Amino acid sequence: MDSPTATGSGHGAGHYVRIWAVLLGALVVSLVLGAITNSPWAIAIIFAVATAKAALVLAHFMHVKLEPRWIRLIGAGAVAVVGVFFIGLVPDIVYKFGFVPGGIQSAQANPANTVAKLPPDAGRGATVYATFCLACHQADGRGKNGTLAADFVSDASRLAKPDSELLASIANGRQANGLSMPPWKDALTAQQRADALAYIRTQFGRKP
Amino acid sequence: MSSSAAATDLHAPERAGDYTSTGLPTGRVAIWWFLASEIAIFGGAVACYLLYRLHHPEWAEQAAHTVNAAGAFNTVVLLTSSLSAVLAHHAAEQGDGKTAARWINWTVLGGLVFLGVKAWEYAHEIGAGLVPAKSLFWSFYFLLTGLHALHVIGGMTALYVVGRGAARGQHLGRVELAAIYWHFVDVVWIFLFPLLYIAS
Amino acid sequence: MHDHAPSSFLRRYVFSTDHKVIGLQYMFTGLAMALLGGFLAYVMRSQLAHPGTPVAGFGTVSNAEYNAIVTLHGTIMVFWVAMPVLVAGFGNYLIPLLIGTDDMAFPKLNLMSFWTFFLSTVVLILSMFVPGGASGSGWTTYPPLSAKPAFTGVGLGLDLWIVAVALEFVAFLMGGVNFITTAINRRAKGMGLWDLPLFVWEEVIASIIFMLSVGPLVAGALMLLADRNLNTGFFDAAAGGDPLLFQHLFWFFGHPEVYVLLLPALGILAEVLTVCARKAIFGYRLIVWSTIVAGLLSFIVWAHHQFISGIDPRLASPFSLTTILISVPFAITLFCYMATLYQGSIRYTVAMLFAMAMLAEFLLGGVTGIINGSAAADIYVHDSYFVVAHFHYTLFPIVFLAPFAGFYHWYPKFFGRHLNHGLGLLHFYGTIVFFNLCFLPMFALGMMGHQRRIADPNAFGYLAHGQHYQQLATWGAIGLLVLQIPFIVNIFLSLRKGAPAEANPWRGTTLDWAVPSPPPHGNFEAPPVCYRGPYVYGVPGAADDFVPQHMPPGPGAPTARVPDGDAAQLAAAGSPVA
Amino acid sequence: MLWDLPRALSSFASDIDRHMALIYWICGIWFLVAEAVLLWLAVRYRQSAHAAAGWLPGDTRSTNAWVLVPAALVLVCDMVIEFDSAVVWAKVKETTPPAELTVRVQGRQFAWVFTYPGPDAKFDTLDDITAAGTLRVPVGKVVKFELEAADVLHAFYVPELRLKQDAVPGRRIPGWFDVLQPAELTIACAELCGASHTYMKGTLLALPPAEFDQWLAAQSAPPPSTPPTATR
Repeated sequence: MDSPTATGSGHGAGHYVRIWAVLLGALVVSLVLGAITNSPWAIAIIFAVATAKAALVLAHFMHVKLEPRWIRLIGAGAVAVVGVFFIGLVPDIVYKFGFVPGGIQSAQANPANTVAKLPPDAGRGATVYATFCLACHQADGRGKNGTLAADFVSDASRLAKPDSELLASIANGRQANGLSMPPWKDALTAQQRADALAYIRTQFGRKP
Repeated sequence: MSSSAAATDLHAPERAGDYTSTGLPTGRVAIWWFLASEIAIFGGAVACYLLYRLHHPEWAEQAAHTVNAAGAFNTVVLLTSSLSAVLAHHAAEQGDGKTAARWINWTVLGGLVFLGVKAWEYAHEIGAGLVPAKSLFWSFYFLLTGLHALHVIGGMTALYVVGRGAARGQHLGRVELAAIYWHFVDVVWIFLFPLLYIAS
Repeated sequence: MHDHAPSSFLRRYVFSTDHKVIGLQYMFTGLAMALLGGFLAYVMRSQLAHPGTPVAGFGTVSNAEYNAIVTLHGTIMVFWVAMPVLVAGFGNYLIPLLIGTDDMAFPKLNLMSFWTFFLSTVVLILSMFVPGGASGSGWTTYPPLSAKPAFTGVGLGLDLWIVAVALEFVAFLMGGVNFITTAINRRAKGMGLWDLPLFVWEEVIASIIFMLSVGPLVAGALMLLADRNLNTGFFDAAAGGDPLLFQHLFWFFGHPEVYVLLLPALGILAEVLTVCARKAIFGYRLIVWSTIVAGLLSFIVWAHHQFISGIDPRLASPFSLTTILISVPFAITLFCYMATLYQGSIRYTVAMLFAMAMLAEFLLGGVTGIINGSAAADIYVHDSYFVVAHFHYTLFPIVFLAPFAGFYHWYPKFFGRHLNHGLGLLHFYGTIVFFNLCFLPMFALGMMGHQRRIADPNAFGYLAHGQHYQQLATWGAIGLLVLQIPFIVNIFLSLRKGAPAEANPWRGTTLDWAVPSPPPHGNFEAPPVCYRGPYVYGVPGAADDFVPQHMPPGPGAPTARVPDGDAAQLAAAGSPVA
Repeated sequence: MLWDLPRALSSFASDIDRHMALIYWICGIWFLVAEAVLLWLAVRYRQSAHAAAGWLPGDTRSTNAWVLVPAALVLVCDMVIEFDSAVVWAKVKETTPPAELTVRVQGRQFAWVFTYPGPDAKFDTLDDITAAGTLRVPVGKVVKFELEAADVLHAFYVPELRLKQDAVPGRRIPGWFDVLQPAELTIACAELCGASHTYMKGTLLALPPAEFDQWLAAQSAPPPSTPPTATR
């Protein structure tokens, strides 16, 4: 019941050395080609050489030729799956529908907005808070008692900090005890950030 | 996950229930399936690299910083160790465990040289500030070559274990399986070399 | 015979290389994780029914905890319940028995695969108790949300989640190699490919689909880990990467994965339906070929999860076409199963009840898949509760109804005892009633426009009039969980008190019924020889209404090999089919 | 099911509803027929009513037809649905009718920010008008939007308009909608985007064209003292 082993093909050691020499030759070819030119043709030839080398190793070293057809189907199937994956992604990853080469400019990034020209005003701050801050800090400023965001009301230390420190954490974002505050310097103008802080101070108290 | 756990052996089936419905030793059927899953992993990573590469032609100048000489030398090392692996398998196939073990040791040595050159390359690149976070090309470079190096280490341990068994004349069928796995690792490098080094 | 049976307790039960012990280890790990997943579902549903009110047994659910519960419920149910129970549990136990061999091709590799899976379970549970909490980016873990700890506030928890899922993939790669090589190379003498029971076909095709589709996602998991810890930019648009790449990587694996779960369930169904209806499966080759075609098609449908997620709109129609096309092979399989019941003599064991219920419920799941599969309709239903209802109507029958059918069917074989029929009926009717009560309202929620994964439906005015659906679904979920208690009691009670079961309690034909219950270490006294196909029931001229596969041909035991001629003529001829 | 659908307020909403109704009826009938057959088989061939089972392994041309014919019918229904789907999808997602107003919609962690091009009708110029939280559009007019995401994935979702489109960082995804009657609609986020995903809301105000033009004019003529800032 002992199957004709795939290697019982009578290859002498010399045969393998010859294959090895051919492989080295192919390597030299692709190295030389790679060195002298950069044209897409050269790249295509280099990959063709690489594929040929792989085929040589498969056929002579791994003796895949002597395996029954369905064994070769396994490897070919895996390569086909990777091919389907590659082709399926070309439209999205290479041609990228809707790609913005320069990257997304955030809504408030134009230079006029980096300095707060007016004194902070809680009235304007209320609208900024309602749109951007309420989702986490909630209307009552408790941040669902500290589970979603800082709790201004019951955690006195939060608003006890000076304005400069609070403005900095609004601008650059902050991560503490499992909560993460996104940075707002790209999304809100300096004026809006100052107004929002003024609203928070008046609404939830604790002037420093 | 080497195939050293393969139960069957070319020459002396160990257990009564040990026959093969297809005539092929089960170990060899298993190694091809294992390579299919490896092709899917490496293929997926290389496909992602190629997709990004097609979108970023400017990576070519970053790829120029890869040390082609080291890559070429490593290719020669792996090709040679593939030769020694097939000679080991050739010897094992004729039942000569001793010679097979010697060729296997050459193959493992080839793997060590490869890893040595790789380590030098990594040190040289990291020294020059070319770390994975530097740019996406380098992220892929370290992902692909790192994953390949891990598989070289895996292949070397498999070869070493099988080599020790072969020296004592046991499980000679496994030499062929470890050799097939090593050739696969070599074939992956045959594709990685032009992708990362030459294409610049 | 098999080498000496292991002696010490450790070798026999904990680090055993016996495929039966490993199969049961997988199944009971899956059962335990199912209880955890069920508890998470209960907490999620209670929060949805009454947002903000503390949940009994958990306390107030914060938003970050809600996201973590959503993520873990999905991850546990798909990777730590469906895969171990369906693919590895039933697969490990039954494949060697059904093909008449003593063990898997690589027992030591099989042992390594279970303990790698066990390690992944430990890592996942660990990820729930590290600072920052468990992963909160959905079981699909799309970057950029999952790519930067600052976006979810979860640091180590998400890294451990990725490592756990990657380890689980490695475990099932090892298991897959074992299943495929065993089924190919260790079949009983005389058992050709067309004599394999359908369960073995389905498990092998499922393993092949899994092995070929998981590769790219293993690379994707490494890239995501690198993005999180080495701040590489694989999925970061600013660094030149592309968030859509991970979605493609994930769903290129994700959709074949749901077929990796469906096929073993269809395999269990094939075994239970034929034995209990006392009839040969209808269209054996039709089912095998349609399963293979569905396996091939499953690799080109993945982008139907991404119709509106920013991919090129021109990609949507081709993928919508392939998605709707894949319903044809599975329609053929389901029609074949129904045709199997025709002219049958159905014994309503609890296993058969669950199998029929699986068919009935899965039909609704499959039919609603068409709405999700059509690109235009998906514009509205994507990421809504309609999708949640659709995939629960497909996944619940696959992950629970089919394994329940399998468990009631093979429990006598596993443990040599019968499960209590009364408790079984209570479990069956309770599960079906409360399953429908829980998930039918979600179709209505979906049509109403209720989006998925939101912790507080009260935040949206247009959802207010649907809140009673949420409460109804929550009662359904609670009922469903409570009605699993009879099942768990039944399992452990019947170990001691169940009526003793003989080798072939349901009078089945396949080889798993040819070994004593529970099977000894080496399964078969002598390697069995297979003389006929797996489902020889009701053949005219046979001594009994079933002819086991291993019974040598004789006057009362026709081989019933159906040449390509018309079966009706053969039956009419009345002569035992040589 | 279909009766739970919210009002259809955009021109393509009725197309999507009609398409869903087509699928609902085709699949509904198939579902009922299949369940009825299953139930009939389960009752008719139970053991007490039909003691001896027959030998019908199928796998012959004539018996396979019992299964292949219904499968062919399923294929035909699939094609009908797929054709109609392609038509509606092309209308909604692949073509943009000529639009008077273009708005840039940016989703960020936990808020929507809208930018109008301002009088010079060009984006990224100093006269852009930024409105946060509330998007005002003229009734009955086609509005073209360019959808962006600033940090993670979000999804621009308005149920009554049957409008849903994911926002992906690094991409500016075009799309369009129109509101057929004055309404105040909720904009929700339909893609998990972090802890406060459930509170990420905006408002879509559909104003009569005159009122909208008046509002827009008021925005672009800044009062002398304050620089252009976000207002509700």
